[in-house]
Amino acid sequence: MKRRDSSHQPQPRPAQQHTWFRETAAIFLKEWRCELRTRYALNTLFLFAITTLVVVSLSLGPLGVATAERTTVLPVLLWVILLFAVISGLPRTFVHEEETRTAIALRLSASPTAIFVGKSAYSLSVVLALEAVVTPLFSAMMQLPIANPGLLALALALGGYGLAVGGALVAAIIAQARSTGTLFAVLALPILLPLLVLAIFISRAAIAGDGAGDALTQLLLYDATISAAGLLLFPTIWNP
Amino acid sequence: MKRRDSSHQPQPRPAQQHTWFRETAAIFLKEWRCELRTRYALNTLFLFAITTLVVVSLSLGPLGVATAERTTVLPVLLWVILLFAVISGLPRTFVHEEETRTAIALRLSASPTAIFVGKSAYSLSVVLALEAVVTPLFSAMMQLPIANPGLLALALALGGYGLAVGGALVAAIIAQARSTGTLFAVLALPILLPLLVLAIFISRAAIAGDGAGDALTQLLLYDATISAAGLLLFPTIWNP
Amino acid sequence: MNTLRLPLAWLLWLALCATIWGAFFYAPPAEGFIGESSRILFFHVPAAWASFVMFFAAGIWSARYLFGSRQPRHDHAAQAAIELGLLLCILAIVTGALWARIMWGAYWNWDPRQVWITVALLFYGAYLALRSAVPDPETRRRLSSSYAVLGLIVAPFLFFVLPRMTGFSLHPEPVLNQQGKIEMNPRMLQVLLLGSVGLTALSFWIHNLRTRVLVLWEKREERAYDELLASGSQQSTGLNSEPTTAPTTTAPTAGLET
Amino acid sequence: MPTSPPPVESSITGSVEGPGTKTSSRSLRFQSLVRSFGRLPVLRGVSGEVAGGGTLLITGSNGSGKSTLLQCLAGLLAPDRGSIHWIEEGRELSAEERRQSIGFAAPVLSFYEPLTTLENLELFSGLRGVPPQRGQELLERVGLPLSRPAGALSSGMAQRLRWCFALLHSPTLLLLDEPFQNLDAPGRRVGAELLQEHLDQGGMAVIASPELDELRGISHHIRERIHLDP
Amino acid sequence: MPTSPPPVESSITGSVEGPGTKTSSRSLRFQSLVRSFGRLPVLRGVSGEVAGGGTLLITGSNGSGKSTLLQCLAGLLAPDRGSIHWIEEGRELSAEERRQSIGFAAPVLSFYEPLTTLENLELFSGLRGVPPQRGQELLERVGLPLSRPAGALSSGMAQRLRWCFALLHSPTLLLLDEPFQNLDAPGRRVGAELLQEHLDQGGMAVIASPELDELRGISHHIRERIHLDP
Ligand code: HEM
Ligand SMILES: Nc1ncnc2c1ncn2[C@@H]1O[C@H](COP(=O)(O)OP(=O)(O)OP(=O)(O)O)[C@@H](O)[C@H]1O
Ligand SMILES: Nc1ncnc2c1ncn2[C@@H]1O[C@H](COP(=O)(O)OP(=O)(O)OP(=O)(O)O)[C@@H](O)[C@H]1O
Ligand SMILES: [Mg+2]
Ligand SMILES: [Mg+2]
Repeated sequence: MKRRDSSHQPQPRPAQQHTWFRETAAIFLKEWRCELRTRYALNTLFLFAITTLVVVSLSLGPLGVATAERTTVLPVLLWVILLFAVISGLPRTFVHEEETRTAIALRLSASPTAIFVGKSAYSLSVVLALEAVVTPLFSAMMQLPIANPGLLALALALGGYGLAVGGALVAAIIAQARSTGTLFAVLALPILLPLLVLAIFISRAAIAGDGAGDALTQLLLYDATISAAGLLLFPTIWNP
Repeated sequence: MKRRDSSHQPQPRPAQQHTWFRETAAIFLKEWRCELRTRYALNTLFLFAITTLVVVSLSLGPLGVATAERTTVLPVLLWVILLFAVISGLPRTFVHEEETRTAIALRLSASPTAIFVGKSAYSLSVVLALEAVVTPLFSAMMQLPIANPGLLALALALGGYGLAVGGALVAAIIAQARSTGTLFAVLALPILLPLLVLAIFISRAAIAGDGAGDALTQLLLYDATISAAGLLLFPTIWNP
Repeated sequence: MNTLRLPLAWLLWLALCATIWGAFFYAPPAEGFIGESSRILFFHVPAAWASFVMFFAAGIWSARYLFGSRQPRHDHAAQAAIELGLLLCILAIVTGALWARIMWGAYWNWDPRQVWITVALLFYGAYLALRSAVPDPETRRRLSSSYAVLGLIVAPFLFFVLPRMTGFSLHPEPVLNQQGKIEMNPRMLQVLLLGSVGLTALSFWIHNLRTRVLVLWEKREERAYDELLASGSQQSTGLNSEPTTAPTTTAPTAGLET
Repeated sequence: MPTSPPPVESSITGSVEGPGTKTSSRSLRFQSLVRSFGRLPVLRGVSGEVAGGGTLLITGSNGSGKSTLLQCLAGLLAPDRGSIHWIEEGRELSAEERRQSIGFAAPVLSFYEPLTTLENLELFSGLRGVPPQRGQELLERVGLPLSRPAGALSSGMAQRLRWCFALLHSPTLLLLDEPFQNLDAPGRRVGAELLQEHLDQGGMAVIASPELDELRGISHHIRERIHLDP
Repeated sequence: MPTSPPPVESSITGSVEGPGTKTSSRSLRFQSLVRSFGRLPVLRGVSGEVAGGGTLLITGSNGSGKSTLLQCLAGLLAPDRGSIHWIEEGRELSAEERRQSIGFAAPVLSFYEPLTTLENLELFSGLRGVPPQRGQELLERVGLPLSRPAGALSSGMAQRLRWCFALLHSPTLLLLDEPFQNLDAPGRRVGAELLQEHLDQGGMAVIASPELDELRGISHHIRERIHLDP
């Protein structure tokens, strides 16, 4: 709605939905560029996946979990890993912009919506890449047969989406918390919690081979609401 | 040894061991002051810890794991949570200095040793605080009786010490690299992993109520060597 | 030294041939191992040992760089050693995995030995990741050397301490076990030692070559840099206001970036 | 550290028009802006006006609120009270339109250090829908290397990059906070030229600087001036 | 990015002595310093000298390497080649002693934003073993509020804080990179006074600035000058 009036403003500009997409793409590209500046950043991401995996599977593998426990415990660990990846990426999202004073240039140049969508898209791409690496390795390393791969993929996609968008929102909140100095962790908790519980539940169902039931629809609903909330709240958080 | 010659330099200065302690204390105080005003590290740390804690206990529940498995699985979960929480929060100690350009003033004003010790002390205090919050919660939520609390406390203390010091050292390294969020984990995890496993062993012994054996001495050894290495290496890492 | 080089090379070649021959014809198959599978021992163990030696040597070279006179070639040596160590480490893992397939039924079954050597692999893989993440050469040397020195502490833990104490392991006791007494068919032991020494020597030879290559690359860089210094006069500041001259001034600076 | 009690009344000598034709219908007017940080009053009813082709100078000692005022005008800070009217061809611009026609350069501005100068400008031109070669033109104009990481720039080079950022989308209002800091003589000259061109095209400029003599080279543009007392 | 072939020879008119007595035996001499960033040569054999009570000025266009040189002198950058000798009473100072007798102020310097000006200075005086009230004296001297967070300072106030940081431990060598940026007239005056006092006590100063006329107010101190060609 903000974007609408941008169409009839002084200097000539392309049609609005184009500008909207263009801005988002620019942000997305910027994030990746900054990340890939280190020559082997992708290898680093890969190493990251493996290392975390080894940590977990080592602490379970040789130290031993009965196969009976696997379907219960392993999905939890898988999602803990993903959550960890997202959260250790949080500072790069907004706090970094504030601290290195780049937020000002961004505020002046891009519309809040584009910023939010672009950044969420970036972390989504990272999470998905990570899932693509971690999950097969994980199931191979832990010798965890997956009864219903399709369902698992769906759970990963939806859960990853929720993590990315929710993470971006949490990052924005924390960036605020920086200035106000309050402990916002507790506030961010309800954003991530239901998501993870649902995702874990579905993953389990996928591994065990029984139906996910309405958890799937709930996860979908959650994703939708978190996206809406993000788009709605972010401008108010981002703008003075 | 660097400090020694500082005694006979132009302007008069107090005796050296005093200066050493004074500097360390100043750094430690500074860290806490800044942190308590921005609450950034605390936010991420507790966000991750609490979230995973609740997720784990919700999706495993006290009944999720067969009682036989609990002493095996639960300590692993506890330490994985602690490790990841620390890793997602700690790198700030040094990266932040470089990114906000305060490292220069620090380089000019303090001796490397003081900086390293001060910051490690700060990290240690944060880690211990985290453990103090997480562990009781965890054992309560998972209804995990602890046969030998003293030993568990010892494991937490020694393990936490290793996490803090090792983490600070690696943080100092990546602070000068183009540090992407993932690089820290990649460097730190392999170093912290032996620590983790030893700590898990001892925690298990504590929970089950049997002796820790030589794991304790090995953990001590590891802590000692890491500290020594830190004191030895940090000046070369910190100074150009 | 140069006069010795050729005979030494021949000696090494002979030793390696002898190992291969001995592995299959001289040493008897160890009892307690399925079929002839035990013969892989003579390649598996030396690889593992050599990789550890390489990692350790890398740590020492890095220490020499840091606490010595900061000569880049020491850092190059460390880098080469770690690259080589990683290669040998992978060899040990692969041979071990093949063996495990026969002995324990699966290529990968979270045996502590497997886990910890994998962690070692990750540790030194991270070393390369770190190198790639630091743009300024001087800083890169400093940081990566410090990390490699850290390896002096971590590697022994990963190779020797932890695999021994981390719970139950299928993996055989080391030749020199805790009691320090050698329990192994003397013929096997001879071949094993010969192989270990041979492979280690070979590794150092390759390492020497690799290091020299790295040093040469550095030299090439420096020559280009000195030419840059010499040819500086043609370049103007790149900070002048005339748009006409700007392109010519920015072009070379663009070339300078690495 | 403003301390003297009475609110400062701005001394405006009527809005002045520069050369150029399309300037007539463009003006920025802000009235009795009030902004305080916590319990520290910084802007206490500042008013001013500038029209197309004109330049408004804001002086005042350190901490008198120049940058704060500029940030309010740029929409980076919300004033506590007071109004800002920006009229183009008799129509008031929306906040979003303002954002897109403001060029802002200030000491607080900094860029993505891993990215090169050109990549930085390409990012912003991408965000603003400007053809990417515009960035390169500007860089060559101010004489910056294209492929130097922004984090590796010297202070004067960084200031040049700020100029490029401000002018990238050829804005109609230029907000310059200490535009010449860290610049050497050639740098000042380019800056003055760029400002001249901006004004000739009927753009408006608001320039803040603690001392007037910082602005040698462009002082002839200045017809209006607000002096902020701390 | 200076690139002209022959090492720039500094035009030193012999080391000059200021007033004061204990100056005689103090001198800083750096010879043919070389430093490059990656494959970008910045310093190509710069030499210079300054003695107690004397001031060495370093000029050069933006990007000519002034700040780089100062950072090498401050021990913040390791030069690729070349030597730096600092003699006190005929004895060469160790790296650690240098660190403790150098005062450094530069645009790259910044402080802990959550902490107030006073807390920042207290931190550094704590680190350097200076009585804490010294910080307060300096703040009042340059006219900064004591309890304002460093992150809330205006550009000129931040520059004042840099001066305080540099002078906190009354160093014997003062390295000032663009010391007067963003300062208003009173600020410049205080800066000039502080420099004067430093020199009168036999201290040495190295000052970098792209333009000489930035330094009005202290130019009379300058007897030696190095001009870096880019
Ligand atoms: C992927 C699987 C394996 C890995 C990663 C591995 C790794 C290693 C390593 C690192 C060493 C030398 C370090 C040390 O001696 O402590 C070693 C030695 C040895 N391995 Fe393995 N191994 C694997 C599988 C096996 C299997 C399946 C067997 C035979 C059943 C085996 C038999 C031995 C023996 C006899 C030694 C010599 C003991 C000594 O003197 O150290 N390994 N292995
Ligand atoms: N975020 C903030 N929080 C609190 N106070 C602030 C903040 N930003 C600025 N101030 C205060 O507002 C006053 C004006 O700041 P401003 O940056 O506008 O001054 P200025 O006129 O730009 O001074 P200078 O010439 O030094 O740039 C200063 O006293 C400053 O301390
Ligand atoms: N960390 C770095 N990496 C790469 N290049 C750098 C780095 N720091 C500085 N440079 C380059 O070195 C050159 C000199 O920088 P320096 O800051 O010394 O210039 P300066 O003389 O201080 O210029 P100014 O007057 O603008 O401050 C510049 O071209 C700059 O791009
Ligand atoms: Mg200002
Ligand atoms: Mg400079």
